[in-house]
Amino acid sequence: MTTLLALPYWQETGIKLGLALVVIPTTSLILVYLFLFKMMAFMQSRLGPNDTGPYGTLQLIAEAIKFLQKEDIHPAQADRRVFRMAPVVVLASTFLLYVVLPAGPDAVVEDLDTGVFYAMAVSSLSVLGILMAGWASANKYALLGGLRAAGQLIAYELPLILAVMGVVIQAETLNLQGIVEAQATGEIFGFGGIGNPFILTQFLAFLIFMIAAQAELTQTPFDMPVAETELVGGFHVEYTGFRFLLFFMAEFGTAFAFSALASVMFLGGWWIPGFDVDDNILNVLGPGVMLAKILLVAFFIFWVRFTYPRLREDQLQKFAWKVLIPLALANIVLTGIFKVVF
Amino acid sequence: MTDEAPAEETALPDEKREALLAHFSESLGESLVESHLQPHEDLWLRVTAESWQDSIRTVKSAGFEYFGFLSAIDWDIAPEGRYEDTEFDSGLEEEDDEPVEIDNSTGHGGGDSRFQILAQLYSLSRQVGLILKTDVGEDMTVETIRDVFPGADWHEREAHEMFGISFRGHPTLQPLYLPTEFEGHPLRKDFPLLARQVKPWPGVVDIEEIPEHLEAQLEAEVMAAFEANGGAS
Amino acid sequence: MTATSDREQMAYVSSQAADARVNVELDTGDMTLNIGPQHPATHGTLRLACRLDGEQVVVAEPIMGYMHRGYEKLCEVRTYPQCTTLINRIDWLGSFANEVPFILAAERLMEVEAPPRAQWIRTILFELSRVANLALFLGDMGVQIGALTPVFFAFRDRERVLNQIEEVTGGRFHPNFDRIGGLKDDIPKGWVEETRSVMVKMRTFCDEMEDLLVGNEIFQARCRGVGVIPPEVALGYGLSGANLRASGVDWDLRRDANPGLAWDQVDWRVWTHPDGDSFARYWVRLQETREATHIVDQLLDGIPSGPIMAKVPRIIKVPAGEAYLSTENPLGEMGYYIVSKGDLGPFRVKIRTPSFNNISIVPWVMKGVYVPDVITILGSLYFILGDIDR
Amino acid sequence: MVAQNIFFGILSAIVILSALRMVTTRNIVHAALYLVAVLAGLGALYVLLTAEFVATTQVLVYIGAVMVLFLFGIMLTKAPLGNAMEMTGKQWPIAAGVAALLGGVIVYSLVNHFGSDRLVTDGPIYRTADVSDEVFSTYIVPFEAVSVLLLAALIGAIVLARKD
Repeated sequence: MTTLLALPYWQETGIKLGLALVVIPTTSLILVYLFLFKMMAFMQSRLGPNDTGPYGTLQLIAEAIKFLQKEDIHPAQADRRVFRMAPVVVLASTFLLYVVLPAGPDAVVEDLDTGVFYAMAVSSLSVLGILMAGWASANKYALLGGLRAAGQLIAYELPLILAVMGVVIQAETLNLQGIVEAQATGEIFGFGGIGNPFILTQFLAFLIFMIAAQAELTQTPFDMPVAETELVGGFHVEYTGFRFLLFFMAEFGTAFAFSALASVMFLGGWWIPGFDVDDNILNVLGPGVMLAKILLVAFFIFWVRFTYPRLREDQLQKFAWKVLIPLALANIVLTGIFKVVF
Repeated sequence: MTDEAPAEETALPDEKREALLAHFSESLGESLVESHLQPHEDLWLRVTAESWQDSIRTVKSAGFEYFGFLSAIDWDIAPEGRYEDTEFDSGLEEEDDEPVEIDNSTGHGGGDSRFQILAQLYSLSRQVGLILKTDVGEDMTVETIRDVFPGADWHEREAHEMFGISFRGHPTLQPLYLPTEFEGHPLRKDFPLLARQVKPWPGVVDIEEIPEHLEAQLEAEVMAAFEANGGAS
Repeated sequence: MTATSDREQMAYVSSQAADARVNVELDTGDMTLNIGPQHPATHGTLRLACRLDGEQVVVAEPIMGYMHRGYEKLCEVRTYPQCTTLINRIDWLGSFANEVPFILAAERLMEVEAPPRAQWIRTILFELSRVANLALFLGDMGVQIGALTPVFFAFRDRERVLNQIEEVTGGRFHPNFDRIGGLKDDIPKGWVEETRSVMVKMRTFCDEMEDLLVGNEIFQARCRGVGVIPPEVALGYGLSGANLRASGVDWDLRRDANPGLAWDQVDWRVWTHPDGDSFARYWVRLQETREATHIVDQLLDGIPSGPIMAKVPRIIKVPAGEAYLSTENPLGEMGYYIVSKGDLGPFRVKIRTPSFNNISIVPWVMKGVYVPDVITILGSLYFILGDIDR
Repeated sequence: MVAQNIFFGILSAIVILSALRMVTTRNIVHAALYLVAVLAGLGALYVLLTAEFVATTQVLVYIGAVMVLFLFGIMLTKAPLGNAMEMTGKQWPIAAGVAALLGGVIVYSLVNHFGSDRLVTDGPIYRTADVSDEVFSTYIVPFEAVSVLLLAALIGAIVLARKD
């Protein structure tokens, strides 16, 4: 791949870090604004978020100020250090996810060989923060929420990884850029006009990935860890102000990251049909294309979130172990057979 | 949806309830002390306190399977809540030494004691309700009917804390509404309504008698309004 | 209550709240979880003290009284017309329906009967408050099991019904409109047509709920077979309203013990469901809401002309006697047992509220269910705190 | 190589300090969290050695799975807030002796074997593909044996956990 600019290592790293620090909060804000305020308010006929300022734009600022001015409260019996660290750990997991997300042929913080594998690994870190938050809050609801989250995330990590396996087998690489390339240069039974977006050939894997991602993000119908009517908010029940905002940002940041992973693996990422994968123009157009695809995927995540009721814990586990995992395994076997035969 | 025309309340005899009354005077036998029948409205049966649980059982087996409620009445002379120095309240303080005076002459089914327990039951097949009453004696205890109707559990707890009536055989007579340390039985007539003592109820003014010279005039006004409305659709 | 006992109550409440936090040790065996008094699912101040084994409930004991206002005592020191102000606040979502049985009981004692026009308008307002009340349940049940959208729809559409009630009575929540012998006022001009169009919207709302929740697989998975109450148990506990009918008992006071309102003048049916589970309770209430809109539609067609107030003395003295009168309120059977001694105010009022009986079944029905099901069952039993605590 | 050396120093310090705190802390959850820090630090050290696959595996398996299960188990059963006095057993001098012995043996064998050898920086870099090629060709038999062993353990666990 050609390099756009030749800069010393530390300058490049500095730029990348700075960009990541700007991009992550921005992306979660985009999701919050677009889906939580606009789409949700529209779907639920709520007037407020569409009414604050021109086109409801000031709502976001109002919310941010509201969170920032709140007092940072610790429960009396809480384990302070762990309590404070927990949202940072959760957010750190989100930050680490962004490292491998490609937005163009060169627009990526670190093009790891094992990008998919890495993404799966760091996304599992957030459980740790949730468990810490649940335990350190010294509250039964929080603890129950933390335990539920842990049980749920462990259960859904498996179908998530197994769904990705199908894609990896087809693309013959763990590298996210490689997966994009495989889709751009691929052919479906000899027809290569639109490349081979894996959503067509790996549709089952896509479905499983989206369902498992919904569970990983603890969005309805899998939001038992934070279920308000049951656990009053679950692991973050005792958090206020800025620390709660961190959880909030992590939730939407991770939603963005998972949408990005899905669009890279199943929708062809930054690639546009008709362009060469090494085209430098894609470095400019790529982020926009990526964003469009991400928002499309995120739309489905949030659409489901606003529409569906919540499953029960045992139903959730049953669904993971008895439906999703066997399906994902079958998908891997099928993909393997097709790979060898064709 | 029943096709019955709305029954003319007083004209027709209430055969359904009369048949019931006849049935129960037979099946309850000596337990039934007194009864009262208000045609097309309700049927009251007063049974002895000793046979309270058995009577409820008998009534239940006669098809009254639906439990409505259970409560109590305190027939003590009421201060009527006017904790003010009116001529009405002047006699109150002397009452302490005298034996409690009761006046339940107006109650349906009569009674001899200050406290009465009543329970309301329905027969779904007959579409008719029934009110059972019993007197609570000096020991302030009656048998629980929790074993017959599980729903009576909470009602008995409520009656216990509000009136101080004990229910023999009820395992958890803890207070339902009041804090555990609360003393007294608020629904008894001699339990003072403290808020009313601190600040008189302004509503008392509303219910003062209208001066006689205005009554005729007001009556005419009301009638005029009534007539005027009569024409409107 | 006095200031001291208020303070005591507060201390009691806060000690219970502190109890909700984790104590020094947590065993896998039993754990006590306090659901409430401040919990989003108890919409009010109901507290469920649950002993849990894992996520399974061993014993669930409702603890209430955080909002007990002593209405039975307060009614004893008020005149009959003044009592309706209190009574409005028992089931605050269907306030007008609360007034009706009390007024009817007083009328029965006085042997007064409201003119037909008043009875019809009473019935219309009664059914409107049923629609307003149950609409909120239909949405709220979604929230209880995690679907956010229905409740916003419910609030949006309930508003229309409240507007109609407000146009007649002047009050959205506490109309205080019913009088002994009739009504305070007549309906305003143009109200009938408006109400009719609102009823059409409410039927659309019911269809939306059917699409959003009843037809949803997850909703069914969460509700079917959860909290099954067999009919004989329901009768023994004195469950009423949709909770009773969802257990397959065909009993509706509007049809079976009509106290003189206009229900027997129109064509409608009582809905029952044989299952007795949470889903059945939701389904029955959904049908009842729809049925109520049809009842209103028919009643609107045939409001008789005539006065809205019978001839009653200005100062109301109710003759001595006793009367029990109950109606089929949105939540179930609401009745007033009035003991009168011929005074300006009642001697004793026993308020038989539906939620009190409906919630008394909680310890029975919640043995061995999971914590999420506790919420489902509580939601489907549908209680109003003011209706329990009075 | 200066940056790498500095980072190596920082990471090593974090790992060693966390390891020490892990065995000295009186709070069981804190101990588990310090273990997480140790494992994360080791993962970072693997990255310094350009072994990103091993580092990722370290994070996924040890932190994402093993430690979460640890914490899950601790919290589900017995997780006192604050310090527990009985956390340090009486055998700690023996344990310290064993640890010192083990450390000594490892250090001795490393020094004895590698001496002052240096890492070849411009040699071939082993990438993930090479690792998988090795596993699935040269070491296929041990790999399959381990798989079967794990499967047996899995079935055994299910059999033991079933109540009926």
